[in-house]
Amino acid sequence: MHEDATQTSKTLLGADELVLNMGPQHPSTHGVLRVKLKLDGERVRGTECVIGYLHRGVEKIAEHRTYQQFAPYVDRMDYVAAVSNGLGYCETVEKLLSAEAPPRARVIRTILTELQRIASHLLWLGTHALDIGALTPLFYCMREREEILKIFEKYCGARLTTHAFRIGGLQYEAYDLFEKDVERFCKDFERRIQEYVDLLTGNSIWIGRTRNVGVLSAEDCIALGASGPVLRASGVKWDLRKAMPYAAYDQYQFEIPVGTRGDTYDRYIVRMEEMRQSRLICLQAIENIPPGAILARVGKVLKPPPGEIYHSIESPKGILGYYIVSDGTIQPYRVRIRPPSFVNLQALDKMARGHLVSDVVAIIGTIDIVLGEVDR
Amino acid sequence: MLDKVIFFFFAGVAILSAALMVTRRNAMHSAVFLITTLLATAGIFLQLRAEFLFVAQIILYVSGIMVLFLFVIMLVRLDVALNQIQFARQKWVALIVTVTLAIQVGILLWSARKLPGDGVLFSAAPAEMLQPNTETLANSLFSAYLLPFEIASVLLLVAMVGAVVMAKKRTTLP
Amino acid sequence: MSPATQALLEFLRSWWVELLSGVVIVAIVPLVAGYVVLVERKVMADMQARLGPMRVGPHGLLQPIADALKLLIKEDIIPDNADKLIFWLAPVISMTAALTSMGAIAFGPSFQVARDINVGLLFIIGISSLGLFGIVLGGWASNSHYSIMGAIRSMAQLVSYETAAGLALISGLLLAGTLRIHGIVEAQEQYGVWFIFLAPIAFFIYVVASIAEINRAPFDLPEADSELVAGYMTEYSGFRWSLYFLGEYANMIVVASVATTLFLGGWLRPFASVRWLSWLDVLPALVTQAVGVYCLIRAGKQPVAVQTKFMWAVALACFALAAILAAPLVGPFRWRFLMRGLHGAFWFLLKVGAYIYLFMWLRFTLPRYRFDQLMGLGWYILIPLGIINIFGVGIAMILESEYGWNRWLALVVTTLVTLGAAFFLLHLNEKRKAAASSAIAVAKEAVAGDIYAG
Amino acid sequence: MVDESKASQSSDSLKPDAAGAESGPGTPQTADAPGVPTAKPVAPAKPAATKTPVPVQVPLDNELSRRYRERFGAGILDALEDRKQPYLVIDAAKLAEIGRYSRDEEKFELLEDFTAVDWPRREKRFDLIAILYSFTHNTRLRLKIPLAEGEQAASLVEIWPTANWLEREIFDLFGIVFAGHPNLRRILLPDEWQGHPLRKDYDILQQDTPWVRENLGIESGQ
Repeated sequence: MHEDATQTSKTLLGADELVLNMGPQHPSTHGVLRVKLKLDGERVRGTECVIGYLHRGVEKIAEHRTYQQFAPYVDRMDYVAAVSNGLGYCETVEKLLSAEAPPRARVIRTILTELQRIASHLLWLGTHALDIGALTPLFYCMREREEILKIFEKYCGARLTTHAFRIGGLQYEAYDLFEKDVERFCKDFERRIQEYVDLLTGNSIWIGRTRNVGVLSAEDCIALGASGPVLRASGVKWDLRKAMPYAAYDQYQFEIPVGTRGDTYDRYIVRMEEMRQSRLICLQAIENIPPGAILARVGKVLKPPPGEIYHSIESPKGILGYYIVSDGTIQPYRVRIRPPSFVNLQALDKMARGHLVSDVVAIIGTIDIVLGEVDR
Repeated sequence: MLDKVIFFFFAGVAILSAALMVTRRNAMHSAVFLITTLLATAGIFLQLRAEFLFVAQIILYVSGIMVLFLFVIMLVRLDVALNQIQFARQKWVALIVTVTLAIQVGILLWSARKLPGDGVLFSAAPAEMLQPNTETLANSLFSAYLLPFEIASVLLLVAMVGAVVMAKKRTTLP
Repeated sequence: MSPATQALLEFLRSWWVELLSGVVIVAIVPLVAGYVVLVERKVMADMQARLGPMRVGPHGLLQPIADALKLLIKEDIIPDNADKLIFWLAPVISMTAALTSMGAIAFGPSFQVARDINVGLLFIIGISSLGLFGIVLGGWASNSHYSIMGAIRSMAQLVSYETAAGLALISGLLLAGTLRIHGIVEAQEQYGVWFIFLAPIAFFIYVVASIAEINRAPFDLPEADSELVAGYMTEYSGFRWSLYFLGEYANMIVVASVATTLFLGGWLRPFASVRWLSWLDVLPALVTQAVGVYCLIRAGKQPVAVQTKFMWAVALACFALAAILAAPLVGPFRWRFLMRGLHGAFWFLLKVGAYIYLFMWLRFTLPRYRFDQLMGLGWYILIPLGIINIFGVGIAMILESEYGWNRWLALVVTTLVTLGAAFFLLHLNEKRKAAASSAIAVAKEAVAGDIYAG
Repeated sequence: MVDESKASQSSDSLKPDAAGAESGPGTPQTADAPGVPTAKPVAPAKPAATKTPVPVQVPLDNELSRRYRERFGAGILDALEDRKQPYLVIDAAKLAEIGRYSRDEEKFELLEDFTAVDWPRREKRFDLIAILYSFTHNTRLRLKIPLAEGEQAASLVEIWPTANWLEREIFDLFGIVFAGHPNLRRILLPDEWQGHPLRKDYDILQQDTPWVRENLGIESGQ
C-alpha cells in the first residue's frame, strides 16, 4: 500500500525510476517544502512530502502564554493572511468566553479579512503564474497587494503580521479615510483584475498547462479533507462564510464560485471569482459601518471558564480551525490549530501522480500552501 | 606549406582523439573525443575547400548523430559498462584489419607519390571565384549518382520505419 | 626567410581582416551581450510596472559592467562528484560555438564580420548548433538530477526545433537560390520585397523554432527555473555560468541576424526599391538625434553630478552618430558606399533589435510550455507544416517560372493552402491531446491503490 | 509572565466521565514525571475565576446522541454539550466502528480535525479529539476518545483518508500509536527525534540535544 519513495534505486538514470529531490531549497516549493518525487522519465510515479522545516511549536508555545499574548503568534502561521488567522483566533477565544465583539468591530473585521483574502489570493496568483512561467502577473499582483498592505499599515501600523484584532473586538478605531481607501481600492480592482484575465484566462498555453492537471473529484476532496478553493473547484458549493456565518458575513450578499472539473484551471477560475466576490463584500460593508464601541468588555485578565471550544473560519486557504481547551486559568491548556494548508497538502500525492515534473510545480502552486502554516 | 600545416594539424588531432576515444573507459569521454575526431575531419574538408562537406559533416555527424549518441549514453547505466572487459576477444581480428588498412593507405600514397595535404595548392581565392561546391555536389548527386543516392534514401527510410515500428510497441503509458 | 615564415606572412597578408574580426568578436560581443541583458531587464521592468536597474550609472547604464565584475570575482565552485574535465569544457564549447557562428554574419554590405563564404547560412546554423554540446555535456558533467534532466530536455528540444528551423530556412533559401549572405540580401533587393511577405509561414515557423533553439521563454524548459532550478546550469556559478549566459545572448543575436538576413531584408531600408520613399533615409540620423535629445533632457534630472556628466557623454555620442549617419545625405559626402555601409548597418541592427524585442515581449507575456506540449508543437505542427510549406513555395516557384503565373497569385494560393493545412494539423493536435489526457486518467486509475501513501 | 497558575479545581465539570484519579486538568507535570526537570515552580492551586462560572458543560440529550447510544450502548461513555457544541465521549475500542457509522449513517463526511490533549494526571492520560463535520446537515460533532499511556488507537485512515497526516502529527507530538496506519512516522519533527513535545511533561525549553548537536552542528538550539 504505502510506497516509500526513498527505497528506489539510487543510480543516476539507469534504473527505471529516478528519485528527484525537490526542495527544501527549490524556487517553486513556496518555502521549505521538500517533495521527493519518484519519477519514470519525467512522469511522476509517487511523491512524498517532507515537512517540518519551519516547525516552531506554536501549539506548545500557546500553552505557555496568556490568551492575549498568544494572539500575535497566530499571525506567523499563514503569514500571507495574518488577518484571517487573527480573526479565527480572536473569535474562538471570544466564544470560549461566551463573549461577542460589538457590531462595528465585526464589520471592520469583515472588511479587513476580505481585503486579506484578496491579498492572499493575489500573492497566490502571482506565484502560481510564476511557477508556470508567466513572469509578469507577479508584479501586477504585487502592485495591487501593495494597496491592501497600505490600508493595513494605515489601520494598525503593520503590513504583514498585523495583529489587527483583539480578543473582544478591535484595539484601533478605523482611521478617518478608511472607507475612502477601501472604496478606491475596490473601484480600481475591478479594472486590475481584468488585466490578469487578459494575461492568463484565455491564454492557450496557460489553459494547456492547467486544464486536466491535478484533478480532484469532490469525493476525493472530502475524503482527503481538502477545503477552501480546492474543494469548491471540485464542484462542492460550500463555504464556511455561508454555512456557519461568523463575523458579519450574514449581512452581505455574495456568491460562492464553484468549478466543475476540479482541475488546476478551475481552481484558478474559482480564486479569481473569489477575489471579485470579496471585493463586492468590501463594497457592501463600507456602505454601512455601524457606529458604536469597538471592544467588548472582556476584562484585562482573561480567564475563560473551564471547557473547550472549536471554531473555524474560511481562511483564504480553506478551513482554519482552532480548538482551545481552557482550564480556567489565564493560559490556554491546549490550543490546537487546524491548518488548511497542512491538510490540503495531503492531496498533492493524489493530484500529482501520472503527471509530469512541470505539473508538480503547477499543482503545488494550485494547492496554495504556506509553509509557516503547514509546519506551524 | 600552410595547407600542409593545417592538414597535419587536423589529421593529428583526428588520429589522437580517435585513439583516445577507443581507450577511454568513460563512455562520455569517448563520445567527446569522437566529436573531436569528427570536427577535425571537418577541418580537413575545409582545408580541401569543400565548404559544403565541411558544414554537412558538422550538421549531420557532429550535431545530429553525436547528439543521439549522447542521448543514449545518458540513458544507459554507465557503471555497468565500466565493470565490463573493454577489449573483447576481437584483438586479433582488429590487428589484421588495421594492418590491412595501413598497407592499403601506404600503397595509395606510394602510387600517388604525393604526401597528404599536397593535393591543393595554397591560394586565397575569394569565394566568388571558387566554383560553388553546393551546386557541384547537388549536380553530381542528382545526375551521375542518382541511383545510389535514391537507394540510400530508400534504405534510410526503411530503417526509419523499422525504428518507429520497434519503438511504437513500448510506448504504452505506465 | 624560411618557407614557414613566408607562408605565415602570406597567410597574415591575406587573412588579417578575418583575424582582426575574430578578435573584435571576442572583445565586443560580451559587451554587447551584457547590454542586451540590460535592455532586457529594462524592457521587462517596463512591462511589469517598475523601473529595473537604476543604481549603477544613470538609468542603470553601467549595470552590465558591474554584473560582469561581480561574476568574475565570484567563487568558482566545482561540485565534488562532477566530471572535472567536461565540467570545465562545457561552457567554453557553448560560448565558442556562439561566437564562431557570428563570423559569417554580415551586419551590412560593408560590415561582413569574416569572409562571405558561399555556404554562409549553413555555416552559421551548423556552428551554432554545436553549442548544444555545451549544454548537454555541462548538464551531464554536473552529476545532478536537475542538470541532467535539463540536458536531456535541451537535447530533445534542440534536435526537434533545429529540424523545424531548418525547414523554415529552406523555403526562404528556395526563393534566394543561394546560401551566401550577400546573395540572399541581394536576391531580396531584386525581388523588391522581403521574403517575410513571400513566405510568411516560413517566417512564423522560424520565429517559433528560433525561440526554442536558444532556450528562451516560453520554450525555456532546459533551464525552467521554477521546475529544474536552473536546468543544466544548476551547478554552475561565477564565470563559468557567465560563459553560458554569454553564449545564450550571443546565440540570440545570431538567430536574430539570420532571421533578419533571410526574411527581413537584411540591411535593406524598408521599401528599398520605392523611389518616392527615399526620404526614409533621413530616419537613422533623426532617430539617433532624438535619443541624444532625450538624454540631454534627462541629464538635468540626474541625482548625482557624475551621472549628469555621463548622460552628457551619451548624448554627445548620439549626436556624433547622428552626424555620421546624416553625412552621406548631404553635400560632399554623398558617396554610395558610405550610404550603403552606414545606413545598411543601422537598418540591420534595428531589425535585429526589433526581433530580439519580440523575443523579450513573448518571454514576459507567455507562460512556459510543458515538455510534452513542446514536443507536440514541434513534431505534430511545426515540422509537418515546414515540409508542406516547402512544397508550397516550391510549387509557387514552378507555377511562376514554368506556367507564367503571377508571382503574387501563386504565392497567395500556396500560402492559403498551407494555412489550411496548418489548421488541419492544429485540429489533429487537439484530438491527440484529448487522447493523451484520458491516458493520464487511465494511468491515475492504475495507481489508485496507493493514493494515500506519503 | 506567570505560567504556574495551571493548577485548577475545575475538573469535574469539564470531564465528568474521566476516572476519579483526576484532580484537575493540566496539573503541573512534576506529579506524573518526577524525573523531568521543569522550568517553572509549581504554584499552589488558586481560584481560577473570580466570578462563579456558569456551568458550560451540560449533558447532551438529543436525537443524535440517542441514536448513538442506541447503536453502541456502552461504547458511548458520555454525551455532553459545551458552549452549545456537542461531543461524545467514546470507548477507544469502538473508535473504528463508530467512525464508520458516523461517516456512512450519520453523514459526517468530513473529518475536519483530529488531535489530542494530554491530561497527565488522569488514569487515561490522553484524549483523542476528532472533529467531524457533516455537509449534509451542516453540523459538527466532536468525538472524544480517552486513551491510556501506551494504549493504541485504531487508525481512521481507512474511513477518512485525511486522518493520515493528522494521525502522524499526533504520533509525532504525543506519541500515540495508531494501529493500522499505513505510514506511521514522524511528520513535523525529524525522524530520529526523541520525545514528544506536546506532552505536558515535555518542557517548553526541552529539546533533543544530542540530535541537535549531531545534525545541526551546534551546541543547543536556544
